[in-house]
Amino acid sequence: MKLIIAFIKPFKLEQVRDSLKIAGVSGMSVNDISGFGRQGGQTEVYRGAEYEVEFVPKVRLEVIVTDELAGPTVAAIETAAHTGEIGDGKIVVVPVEDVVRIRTGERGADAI
Amino acid sequence: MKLIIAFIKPFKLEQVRDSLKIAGVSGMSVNDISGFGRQGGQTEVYRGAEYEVEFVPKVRLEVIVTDELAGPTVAAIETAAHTGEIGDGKIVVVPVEDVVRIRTGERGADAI
Amino acid sequence: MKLIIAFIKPFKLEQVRDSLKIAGVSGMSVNDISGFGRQGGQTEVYRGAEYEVEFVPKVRLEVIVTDELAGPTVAAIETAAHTGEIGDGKIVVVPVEDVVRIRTGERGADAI
Amino acid sequence: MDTGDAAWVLTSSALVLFMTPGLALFYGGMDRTRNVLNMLMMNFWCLLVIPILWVVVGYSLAQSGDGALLGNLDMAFLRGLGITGEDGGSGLLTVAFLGMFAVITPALISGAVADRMKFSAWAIFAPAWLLLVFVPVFKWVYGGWIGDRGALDFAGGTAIHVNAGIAALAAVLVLGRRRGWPSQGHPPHSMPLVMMGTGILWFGWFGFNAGSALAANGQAIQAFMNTFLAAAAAGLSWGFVEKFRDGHFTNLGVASGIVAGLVAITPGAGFVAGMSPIWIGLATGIICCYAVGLKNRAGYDDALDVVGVHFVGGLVGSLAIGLFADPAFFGGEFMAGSFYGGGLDLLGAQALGNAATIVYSFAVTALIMLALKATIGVRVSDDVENSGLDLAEHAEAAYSTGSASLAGH
Amino acid sequence: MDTGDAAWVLTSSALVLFMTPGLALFYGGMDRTRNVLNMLMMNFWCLLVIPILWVVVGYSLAQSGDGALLGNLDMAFLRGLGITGEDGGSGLLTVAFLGMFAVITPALISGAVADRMKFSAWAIFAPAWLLLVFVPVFKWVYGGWIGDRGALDFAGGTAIHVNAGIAALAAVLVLGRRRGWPSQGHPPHSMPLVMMGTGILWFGWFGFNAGSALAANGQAIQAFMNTFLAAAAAGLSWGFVEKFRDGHFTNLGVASGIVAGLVAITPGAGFVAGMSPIWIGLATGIICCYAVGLKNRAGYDDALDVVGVHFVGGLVGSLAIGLFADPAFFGGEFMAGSFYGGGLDLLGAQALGNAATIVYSFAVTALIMLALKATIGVRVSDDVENSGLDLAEHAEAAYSTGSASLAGH
Amino acid sequence: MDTGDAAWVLTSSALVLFMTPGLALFYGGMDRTRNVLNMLMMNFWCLLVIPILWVVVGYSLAQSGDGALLGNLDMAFLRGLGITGEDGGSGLLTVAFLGMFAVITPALISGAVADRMKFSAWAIFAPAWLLLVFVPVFKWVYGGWIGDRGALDFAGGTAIHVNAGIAALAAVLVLGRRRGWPSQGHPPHSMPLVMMGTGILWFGWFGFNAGSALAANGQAIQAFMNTFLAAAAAGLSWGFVEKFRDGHFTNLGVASGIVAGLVAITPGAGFVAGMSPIWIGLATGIICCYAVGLKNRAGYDDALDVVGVHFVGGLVGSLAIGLFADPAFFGGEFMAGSFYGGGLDLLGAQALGNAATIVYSFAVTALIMLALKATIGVRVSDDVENSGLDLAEHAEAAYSTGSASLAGH
Ligand SMILES: Nc1ncnc2c1ncn2[C@@H]1O[C@H](COP(=O)(O)OP(=O)(O)O)[C@@H](O)[C@H]1O
Ligand SMILES: Nc1ncnc2c1ncn2[C@@H]1O[C@H](COP(=O)(O)OP(=O)(O)O)[C@@H](O)[C@H]1O
Ligand SMILES: Nc1ncnc2c1ncn2[C@@H]1O[C@H](COP(=O)(O)OP(=O)(O)O)[C@@H](O)[C@H]1O
Repeated sequence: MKLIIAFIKPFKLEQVRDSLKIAGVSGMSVNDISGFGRQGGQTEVYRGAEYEVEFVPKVRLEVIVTDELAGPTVAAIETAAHTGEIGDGKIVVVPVEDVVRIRTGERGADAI
Repeated sequence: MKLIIAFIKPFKLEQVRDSLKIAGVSGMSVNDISGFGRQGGQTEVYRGAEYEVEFVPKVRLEVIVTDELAGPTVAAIETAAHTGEIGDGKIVVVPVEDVVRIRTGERGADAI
Repeated sequence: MKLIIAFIKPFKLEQVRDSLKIAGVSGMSVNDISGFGRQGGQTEVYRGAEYEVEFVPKVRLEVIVTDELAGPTVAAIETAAHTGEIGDGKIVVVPVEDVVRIRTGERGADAI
Repeated sequence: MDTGDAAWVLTSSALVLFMTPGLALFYGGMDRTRNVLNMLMMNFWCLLVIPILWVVVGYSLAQSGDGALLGNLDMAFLRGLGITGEDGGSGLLTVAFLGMFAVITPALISGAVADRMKFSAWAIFAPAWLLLVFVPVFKWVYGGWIGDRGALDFAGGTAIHVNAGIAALAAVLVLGRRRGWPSQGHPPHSMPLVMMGTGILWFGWFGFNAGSALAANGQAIQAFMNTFLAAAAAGLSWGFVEKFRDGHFTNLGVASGIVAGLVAITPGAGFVAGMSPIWIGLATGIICCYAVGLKNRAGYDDALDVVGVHFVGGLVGSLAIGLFADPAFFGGEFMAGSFYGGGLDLLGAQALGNAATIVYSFAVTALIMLALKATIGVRVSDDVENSGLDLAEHAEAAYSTGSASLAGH
Repeated sequence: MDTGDAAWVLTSSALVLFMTPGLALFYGGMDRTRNVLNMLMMNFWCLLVIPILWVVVGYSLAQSGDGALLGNLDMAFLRGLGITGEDGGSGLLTVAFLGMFAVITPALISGAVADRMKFSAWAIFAPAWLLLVFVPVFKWVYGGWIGDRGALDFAGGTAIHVNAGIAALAAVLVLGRRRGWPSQGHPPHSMPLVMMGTGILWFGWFGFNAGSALAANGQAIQAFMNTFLAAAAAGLSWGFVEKFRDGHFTNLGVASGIVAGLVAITPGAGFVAGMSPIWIGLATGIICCYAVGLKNRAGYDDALDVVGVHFVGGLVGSLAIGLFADPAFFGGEFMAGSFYGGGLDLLGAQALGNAATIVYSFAVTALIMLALKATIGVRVSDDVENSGLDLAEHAEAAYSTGSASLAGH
Repeated sequence: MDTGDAAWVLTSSALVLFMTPGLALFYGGMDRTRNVLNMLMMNFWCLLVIPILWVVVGYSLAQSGDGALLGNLDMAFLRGLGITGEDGGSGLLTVAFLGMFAVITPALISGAVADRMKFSAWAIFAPAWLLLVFVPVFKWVYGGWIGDRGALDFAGGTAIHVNAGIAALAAVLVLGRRRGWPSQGHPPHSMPLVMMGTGILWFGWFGFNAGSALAANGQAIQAFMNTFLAAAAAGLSWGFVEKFRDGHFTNLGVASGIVAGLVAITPGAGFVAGMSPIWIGLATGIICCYAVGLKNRAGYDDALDVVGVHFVGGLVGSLAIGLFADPAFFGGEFMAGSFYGGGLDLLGAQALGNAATIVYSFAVTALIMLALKATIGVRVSDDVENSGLDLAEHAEAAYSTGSASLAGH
């Protein structure tokens, strides 16, 4: 099993969620983060003082998937989150040793 | 060492924290997330328009533990976060290569 | 490749970011978390009732790096986030199987 | 009607209307994120249903006629309240002004029942309580047997704060404690909302108290000054009790003290003068700061301290009139307080009035709550209490700020 | 000028000024986090540019002289408006009071165009609309051909709410829909802000309506009472429609109903009495609650329901005068409504006045928007719409609360 | 006392009271999340301690008697201020009204010392500053040697804004810079709070300025109009300077400009007329927008720009009277400004009054701060500054919204 983590542009979240559903992903966990990268920050100006806010708002997704679904999941995110412009974000694939569904106590692929 | 990530129901956080303390876990990191899964979303209604908010509030826990403590930690979360109803959440076990305590520079199991 | 996760004191974020830039890290993802550990909580008092808030505010960093950069990255965080007082936080190194840059479709080290 | 008096009472009426949203924010800020909207709605509900109830029958039952116990229906549906007659509309204006008080009094109770009461039960409770408790007590105090005995209540210490405060106690005793209380606490979700609510309440309370002179006269001016001083003094003394007892001078303590001081000066605002409001305020801040701790010892779960602030504060203030009332200053015909040569007569009258109010309000409120409990039920399910009332009762969320949480349909 | 009247109109003017920040919060709370400041600024912009425009030429064109269609420039630059003359400054005070109305009227439109309009286009639209639409319609209604036909508009139902509401429709038709509308929704980012805005609006509306008597007299008192009752009734009925239709009694529904009720009672506040405001309010809450659904069927993207609330509410209230106007109560010389023995004449006059306003306002607003579209453009780029207007248009973020987001230079 | 005048001054007093919570929100919104409550408390502290100080000795020292430098204690403890005498309570009402000014003046300074001052030091500073600086300067300006020379200050430009603004400079020079300043910045944690504070301030300022006529007369009306126009004009010009210099029309710029305009029109509100408030406002917005940049060049850390807005705005407005004062319009006996045929006499008197205030206030404020520094200390520890003052100084957190952060005992 894999834990797939993705950092994407916030307004792409809905599209990504829909693609993941189509790809057969049954769940995900999402939160807002501040991203730093090539995209560079935003300049905010308060009372004439410029603030180089180097962090930009991004959304972080975590999806646990079986090994078979890992490829399609990455592909689904990649396609749906793509705009072609700098700052589209990254996908990371991390190995997972075990998964547990708290409700039933199921383990491994059954728990996903 | 393992990194144990759990997605649980928010109101269970205190119980989980207490169980983890009893299990011998010395630290954890927690944040609010939006979860998507079998539980399905909530319907909010604003001026007659229904919003199918597919994400529900969950809490995300991260606990770094030694290999020995991994089993008890998972068990402690499983028991404390369990309600038996859909949406109880998942626990994921991820392998860890190294841990550092910033204050002392200790590495590995000592750092936890 | 490695995913390096660090939990640090909030006011150290800027220093850590600057050190990471110097170390050659090109991106990172950051969010606020609540940390529980040896540091112990804060006591807040509302209308005479003491609340032992056991969680303290921390910042969580995620940095994806190539294997070569893993050491320097850990070192950079360690130095910049260090105050020597309890609660300085932890750094965790997690193995990564693959990384994708959404914009270009690059994989692996090129994607970072 | 004199235009200056009309201008002031119109202004005061608007100020008192503004207090109910202010109270909603004050309470809502103290509440948890997931129950904020339920708290706001309990207050706004009073703003919707009570104005209509008030003009239809409430005011008439509360003020019309000579009954010692209850008014009659002569003024129901605003009958006879015109603007072209001799009074130039002053009767009508009084209905509007007092209507604002009718709105906020049951709203006060909402802070006690927070986090666990079914909204449908509250929806019935608020108007029922208005008719069965507020209206008769109001009549007794203003134009009924309590007032006849010489008891004083300038802007509603007995009729409003003691009344609503003791009702809050009865309500929570029937309702029961929140799950996890008192071992689990939860800090205010937004202190800036609490402080803003406090500011609005103080601002509006000038209308509440100084408007109760029903004229822009000297009594209004002194009531204004008293409102200014007592709030400050009580905020100060509450803050210092916390500083010395708990270690810090807190915003919530100061806010609570200010509100307690406003409550306490309400009954005497038009009867005391000089440094009296400062003494009343200082005493109230200290007493109420300790009084809010009572619930933990006595075991009733008064979520946002309506009993400790409104009941205790109102009672302290009402009894204080027995000490501080100064008819000479006002050129008024009321009894003097003990410190102003008046013996214990006024204090006795105050005690009697409050005692009667306490007994009646407690009993009838408990009956209303028991009736609701036996019929539609008063508590939300444990599930709803765990996950929050906003979503379950109102299908809304107070905040949807993150991108993640925004991802709707 | 009588001091009591002056006191009340001064107070009312301050209250109406306060409504525009209140409206900004009401709209801003409903908006998404990333567009909040743009929404606030569209409202504050009106607070900056219109006061000056109003005293320089606006008031004079809207009120000076005997023209049936437009005023003249005799009072431009406040010419002739002194305080030592016979009127003691009452003319000047009227300019200030009405200036507050001039500020808020275009601000109302901002809710419709939310989330996608270029700020530069809004910056020109607001003053242009004031001069080309608000000013002439204001003149027609107050001292022009519409008023001459006996049509009534106490505090601005036709001149303000119908006018701004239909302009909102024209504006969004030219502007086009938001990306993703209507399939994608987004809940209010902060309901407490919405409820606070509602409280401020209701509070300020007492100045809006009761202040429009321009005196602290009986008519002001009745207007005050009407404002109290109609808002409550409309909040109640809107809430119940949602309860029975959608399943819950919501805060946003109640807030919307209160505002709709305030809108609807505005034109008749000084002409109806008794239980009429309750009937008007109840009807408005129901009608407007259904009216906001129209946009989905008709396909125009009126983001925050300016058409459904202000246009429909204003129209309902204005036509209701034709039924409920009660000159006997006021001792006034205006036509009676059908329910008060007046036949259909007044209703006809009301219909005519509103029809003319609708046609004129819609057409000229559309022309202004089309002219802007053809020149500087009215819409932000897709990119800006996706990432939010606050940063792109104002280089600011509404909230910077986390440590992460705070990490500036 | 005339009822209309009483109504207006009562209303104005309530409005000015409301300004201090408004200021707290204005400042608090600009601050960082971890220091919000400390900022609110510095303001609320003034609301607690100063009312009492004011009636006990402050007012008497500031207004009683004929001294050119200081009042006497004849009116201490409100001695002699009744409501049954000839003045009908107008003396008492004036004490209350001016008490609101006494509260907000030291509160203004809190914005400068944000994020690093020990609360205990502030708790002593505020009342000490009131007695040692505010009271004497107030006496000089209103009934002392500055006023005797013909210098004008309608509602407190010299006595309040220049006074508090220069004191802020002295205070931060003793206090020192925040850690990391100026290289590290932090954007406002909540712009909606800032804008709401701005709305409340503008609303309340009508009481501040128009109430200072102490009557509902023509001068109050003109002061009202001036307050309306100057705020708008200054918000507009500040916004445009930012637009052309920095690229965007920002909410914070507009809010700052509005407040600067309100400050600047304060001294002349009852002495200038016609288009003058617009010119004063436009000039102030431009000058203050540049003035807030001074601190970076000069190296003093005035956190929320009290010097740039209140000192500079107050000074500009006070000197502007020397140009724009128009006694003919008011039928008043004061000197005319240069543009109204008055030569340079008034300008000279204004300059002298402000110069004396600046020297005295700066010196005595510095001495108070130095005395505090030498005794209890004025700065929190570096640790507290890093982790935030709310928790360390008040044991509270401004927001506890997440489940994670809510996990209490
Ligand atoms: N090395 C990294 N480690 C963790 N997160 C990263 C890293 N690089 C980029 N990110 C995340 O991806 C986002 C986009 O990266 P950026 O370099 O701006 O553009 P792109 O993805 O187009 O190369 C960043 O805002 C950050 O959240
Ligand atoms: N595949 C997944 N990847 C990541 N998080 C998941 C996944 N499936 C579920 N979750 C998380 O667990 C929560 C509960 O899952 P859900 O499917 O609703 O119920 P259950 O855990 O009872 O099967 C979700 O809200 C989400 O936060
Ligand atoms: N076992 C753990 N798992 C996950 N996070 C931890 C763990 N232990 C500590 N942390 C994180 O590190 C922070 C600091 O830890 P703490 O024990 O207080 O001090 P120190 O790092 O000096 O030992 C915690 O607040 C928490 O966020």
